Amino acid sequence: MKITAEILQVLILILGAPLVRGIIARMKALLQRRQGANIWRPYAELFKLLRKEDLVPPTSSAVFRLAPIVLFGATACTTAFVPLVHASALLGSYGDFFLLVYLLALGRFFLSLGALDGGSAFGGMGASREALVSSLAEAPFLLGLVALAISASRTDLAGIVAWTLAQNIFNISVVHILVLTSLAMVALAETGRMPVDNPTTHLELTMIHEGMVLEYSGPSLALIEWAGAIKLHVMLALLIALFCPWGMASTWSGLGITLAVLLYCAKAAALLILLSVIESAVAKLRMYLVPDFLGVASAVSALAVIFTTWVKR
Amino acid sequence: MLLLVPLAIPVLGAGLILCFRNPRVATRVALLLGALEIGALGAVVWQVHARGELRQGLYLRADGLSSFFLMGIAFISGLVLVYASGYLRHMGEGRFSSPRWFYALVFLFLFTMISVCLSANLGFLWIMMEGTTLASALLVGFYNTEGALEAGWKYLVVCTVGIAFALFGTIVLYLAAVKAGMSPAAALDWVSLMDAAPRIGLDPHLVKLAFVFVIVGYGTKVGFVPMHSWLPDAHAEAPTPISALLSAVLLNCAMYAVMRYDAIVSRAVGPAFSHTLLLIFGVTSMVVAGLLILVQQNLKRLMAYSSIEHMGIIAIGLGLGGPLGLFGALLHAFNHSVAKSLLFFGAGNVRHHVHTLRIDGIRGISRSMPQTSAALLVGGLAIVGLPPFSLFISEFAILSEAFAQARYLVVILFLVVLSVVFGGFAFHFFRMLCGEPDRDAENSRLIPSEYIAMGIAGSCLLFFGARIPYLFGLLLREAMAVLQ
Amino acid sequence: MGLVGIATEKILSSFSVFLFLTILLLAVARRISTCVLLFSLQSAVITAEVLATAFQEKLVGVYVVGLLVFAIKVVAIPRAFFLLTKRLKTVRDVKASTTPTQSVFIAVAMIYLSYAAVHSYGQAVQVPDDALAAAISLILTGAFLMVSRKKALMQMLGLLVLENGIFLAALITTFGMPLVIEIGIFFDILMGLLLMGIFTFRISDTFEHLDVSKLRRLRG
Amino acid sequence: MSGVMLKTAVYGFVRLAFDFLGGGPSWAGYIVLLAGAVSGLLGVLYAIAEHDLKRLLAYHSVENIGIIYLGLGTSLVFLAHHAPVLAALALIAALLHTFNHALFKSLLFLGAGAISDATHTVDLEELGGLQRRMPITGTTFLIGCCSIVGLPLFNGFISEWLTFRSFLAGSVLTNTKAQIVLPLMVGVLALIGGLAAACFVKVFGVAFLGRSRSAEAEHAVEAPVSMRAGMTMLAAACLLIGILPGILLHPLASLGQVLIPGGGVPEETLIIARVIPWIAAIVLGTGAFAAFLRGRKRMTRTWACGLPELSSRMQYTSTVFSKPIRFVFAWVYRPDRNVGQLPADQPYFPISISYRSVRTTSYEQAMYRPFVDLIVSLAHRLRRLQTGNIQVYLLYIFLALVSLLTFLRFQK
Repeated sequence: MKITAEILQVLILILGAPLVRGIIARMKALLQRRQGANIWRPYAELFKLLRKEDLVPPTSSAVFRLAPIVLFGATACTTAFVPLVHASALLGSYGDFFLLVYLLALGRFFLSLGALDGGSAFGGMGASREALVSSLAEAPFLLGLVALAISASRTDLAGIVAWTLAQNIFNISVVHILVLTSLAMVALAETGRMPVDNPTTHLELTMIHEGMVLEYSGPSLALIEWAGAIKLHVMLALLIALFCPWGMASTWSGLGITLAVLLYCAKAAALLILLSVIESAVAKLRMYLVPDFLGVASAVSALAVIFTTWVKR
Repeated sequence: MLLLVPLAIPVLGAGLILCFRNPRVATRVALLLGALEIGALGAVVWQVHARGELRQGLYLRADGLSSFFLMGIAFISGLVLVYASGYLRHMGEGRFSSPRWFYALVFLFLFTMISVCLSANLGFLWIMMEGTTLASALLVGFYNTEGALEAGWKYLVVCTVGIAFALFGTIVLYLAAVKAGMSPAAALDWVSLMDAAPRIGLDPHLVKLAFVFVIVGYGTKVGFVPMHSWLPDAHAEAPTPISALLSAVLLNCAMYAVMRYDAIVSRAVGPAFSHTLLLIFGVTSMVVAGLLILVQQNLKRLMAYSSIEHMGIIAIGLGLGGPLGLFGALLHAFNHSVAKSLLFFGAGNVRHHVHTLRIDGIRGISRSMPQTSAALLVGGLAIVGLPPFSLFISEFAILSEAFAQARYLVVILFLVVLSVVFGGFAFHFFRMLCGEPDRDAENSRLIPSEYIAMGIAGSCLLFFGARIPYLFGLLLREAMAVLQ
Repeated sequence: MGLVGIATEKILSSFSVFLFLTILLLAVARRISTCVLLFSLQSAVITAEVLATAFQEKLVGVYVVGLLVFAIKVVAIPRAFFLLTKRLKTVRDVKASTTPTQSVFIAVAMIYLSYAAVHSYGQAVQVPDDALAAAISLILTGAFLMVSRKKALMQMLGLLVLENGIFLAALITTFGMPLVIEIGIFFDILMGLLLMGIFTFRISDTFEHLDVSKLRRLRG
Repeated sequence: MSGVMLKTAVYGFVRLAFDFLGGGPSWAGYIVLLAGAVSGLLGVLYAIAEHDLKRLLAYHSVENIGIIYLGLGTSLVFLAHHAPVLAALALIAALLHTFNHALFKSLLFLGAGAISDATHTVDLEELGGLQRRMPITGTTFLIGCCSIVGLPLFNGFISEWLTFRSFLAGSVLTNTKAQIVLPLMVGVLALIGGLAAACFVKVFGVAFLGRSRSAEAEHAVEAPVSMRAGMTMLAAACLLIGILPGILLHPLASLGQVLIPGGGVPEETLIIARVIPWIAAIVLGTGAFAAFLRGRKRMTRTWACGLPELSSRMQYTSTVFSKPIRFVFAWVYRPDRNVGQLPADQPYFPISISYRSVRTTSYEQAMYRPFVDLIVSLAHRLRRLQTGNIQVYLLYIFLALVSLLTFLRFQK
């Protein structure tokens, strides 16, 4: 039962990822007083892309085709770390957050290479900007998780979640508030959402992620889009698991897990609504204000780490 | 009687060599005598090891400390004689400047240095120490060029003045001993002085006064800053084998004298006073010489300053005291002499083939003279104290003793100077070894004697860095036992 | 106590004055030959003190030392110096870097310093103040001559004066070291002077002067 | 050379710190940590700004020695606070990183050598598109890049992960300073890692991918067999350690036990050895699945926004790529920029514009230069003391004597 539940978590994260995108798109449309597309549309798009042929620039090398595969593999692998319906995960007891963050980095590294391999100006532009954002985002990401790990005295994500579960909701310390703030900021940056990056733009002055994938088409683009969606979903699930895990199944009974899945869906929906509101309400930051944004996140994370020494014991 | 043999061989040998006008024969005889001398010294060392002490009359005695230094003398002088046998092929025949005169003076020089280590009496020690100056002054001025004469004169005058102060210090110590009731014969004998020092109540003022004069006096010969001024001149202008002997043996002998006095004074008035002075001189020498290394333009002067720096290191080891400091100081004395001989041998080869010792005139010798460059590189890496060479171990021992005693100022200065010296050596050696040779340098071929001398020295450095041979360790421990 | 006894007393107690006198004269002397003469005189005074000590303490070894001092320092060395100056044909001037007035003042200051030093150590040693002060001021003067006189010969002479001081100090504090050691020391000094002589010859051959302050090729 | 030299330095340091001194006070550990952090950050920042491949790699050596020193410093701190197991963990991390660094840095330098042989330049601005010309060199170089960046499945990650974990373990100490400082180092190392990733995206992307920027790069030929064999072996070693770290961690753990008594085998080494193969399996599995999903490919020219043809001059160059990061960290680089325009009096119709940006290597200027200048000027001043005048020398001796006598006088 345990293994089934854990595989279920992975499947939810991977297969549910496009839905997350669909929901956000729909929510934003509603907020903008538009009808908006069906929330299942991303699935249709994926299928459409997967059935097309792959267009490859003649000047590119094997890396161009390899990059989406590695990106997808690495991103999919991170889903095995995140507890969703129960405080455990496929690689829960071993896989710690350093691995998670670095697996994301692995994917990003290859995606950037693929972008450069396209040989056009846009790919380089996107890769260069992505390099800036991601290199600055890694520190607050890890520091925030470190603060949580110290509070929980555990290093694996499942353990941290289990510890949080055991706490009363009103016992949550200032550390959690700080970390929540910084991780939310990091999540926005990592997944390329507003105000760091605008996922819907194709204006060369502003695009980051879109610049990188501009040369991709067909199945490769599908993999990239899917991986992006999975990443977004993982970050969402991570935020939920770390800061609002209550309601997760405590046993392996089918009922408990079903309930937990439903509860997760509710929490995710709430978070998605919040995200849509944020995306609609804020303007994109100027490129060179992004380091300040992430600097604030780093400072908050560092503060959280320092606070752990007072809160603990 | 055994003690007389190593003293008799060089004196008689010096006379013998002068009888042979043919340079090749003189060289052969010198090598033979050198081998005999090394054998005699080996026998002495072995007997001391077996019996603990050897004595001969009132004035000669050998114990663990002497035999440790005698071993160093034997090793280095052997290397130097081998190297010199090839080196002198470039030397012409002139009045007082022919190979036979060279060897005769070298043996006299050796005689005085061996006597220093074998003397039982502080007065005799002084006489022989002055003898080293006299015997080597002519060697320093051997080439009879303007520079050599200038260096020789300065060497002679500065060292004689310095050592006159040591005589005064000896007299003051003698006075203190006599006043405390020792017989005139015993009052200069350092074993009886060391035995008596804690008991009979030597006047502490006089003892301290004596040590001040002695450390200034013998410190002049050791090359402590600010009495070091003769050292770079003499090392740079002397024939290269002599530079090696001066740096590797003479300085150690002077240090040996300082050690003896330090041991006596430490017993009489406690170690704080003499150790403080040693530390002051050691650190000053290290810092000043280390800085001066950076701005040298002459290869041999560079090495001379490096010798001053290393004497400073040894003095710091002595000044720190403690088993580790003492161990480091003694080991470093030996290691430094090996490394410095190797470097001087390399410098000698460079001089012969590039015809200059100016560092900016030496370019790209790694192409034109690869073996010599290898020797210089090994010597350079060793002398700056990099692992896996033996100097690393001894510097390390001294440094860890300083750490253990929480003398952080010494530690910091030590480390800073080491890195400055490293920078200096790297800078100079890089410029010499790399780059294009200026013109088509002569095709340099090493002759076997040079190979042998440099090879032995280099492998010794590496070998001692890996592990200290058992027998050597035993001798080292016996030497330490004498001082503690 | 006969006449000789009284003489020894007198010598030991008051001959130091002569030593001070030679010091002052050495400071103002302009010619090398005068300096050598003064050194010879100084050594003669010291010989007298040695012999007096030997008589007083009845030490045979010290007599021998006294004779050696006389033979070497009063006769042999000055003689050698005269020969040297003749052979070298150098200018006879000492070439001081201080004026005579300055030199005298410095010499007086040194004598004062010696007395000051003796006062801080005199009690410990229990010897006549004057003699010890004279010994120390000889050492200082020797040093001063070496630093301030530019001629190679004068440096040798300064060294000898310095050595005289050390010798005198040893004599009055400890009645000299054991004989063998004393002889060894004399031998060393002789050899040292011989070597310095050789060097002065070579220097004057090569450089055609004897001004050591001009030997400044090696520096830095 | 770089790898071996650094190994010697680290060897010396380890001998010093652990063998001889047996740890030492905790402030020593903090100093080492600080040194590691500073050299790591500066190394990687200077590397990013560099477009000479060999110099860039050399700066990365500085960065990596910084990472190693972070591990060593942590180990010293643990040792000072009597936590031998954790000290062993950090030490193992540092040692492993030393070893790894030797591997991947040799690989990268070999690659740089191959590039230099093939194109006669190591200037990134002249390269490009080499992956198609030199596939073996490119692939192995890519593995080297991934390793040095510390991506999972490559060996650099293992040691960085261990270092991260030892920082994190700092929180269990009872000392507040260590509790704060060590976990914060996670941020430093993460920043270093992120910047390194950015840097090697640039290196590989600009040198091997896209279009060739010069004729030499256009006609480059693959490196000779011997070189390829060497690079392949090194790359294989990087991958092997990256995927099966256990083979190296077990011997290292026993070495740690020798250096730190009571160290034992930290459980983290066991964890990473067990989990990494699983990760590799999953990544490869999903990657294979993804590759299976994908169908035919077709070569087609990239749309050039209506222009007739894309040219290599439109690509991002190395300098432009690093521009954002250089902009953000301008306070580190202190660039000296000047823009020249011809003719100067007609700003709107320039004939030519020249742009020059020089990084005035600020850490050399700010940290080393004054120090070196001070030392050298001191040395020159000291040199003047050696006047050559023997009378002055004698005076020195007398002065030394007099000052010692004065010292003696006032000593009691």
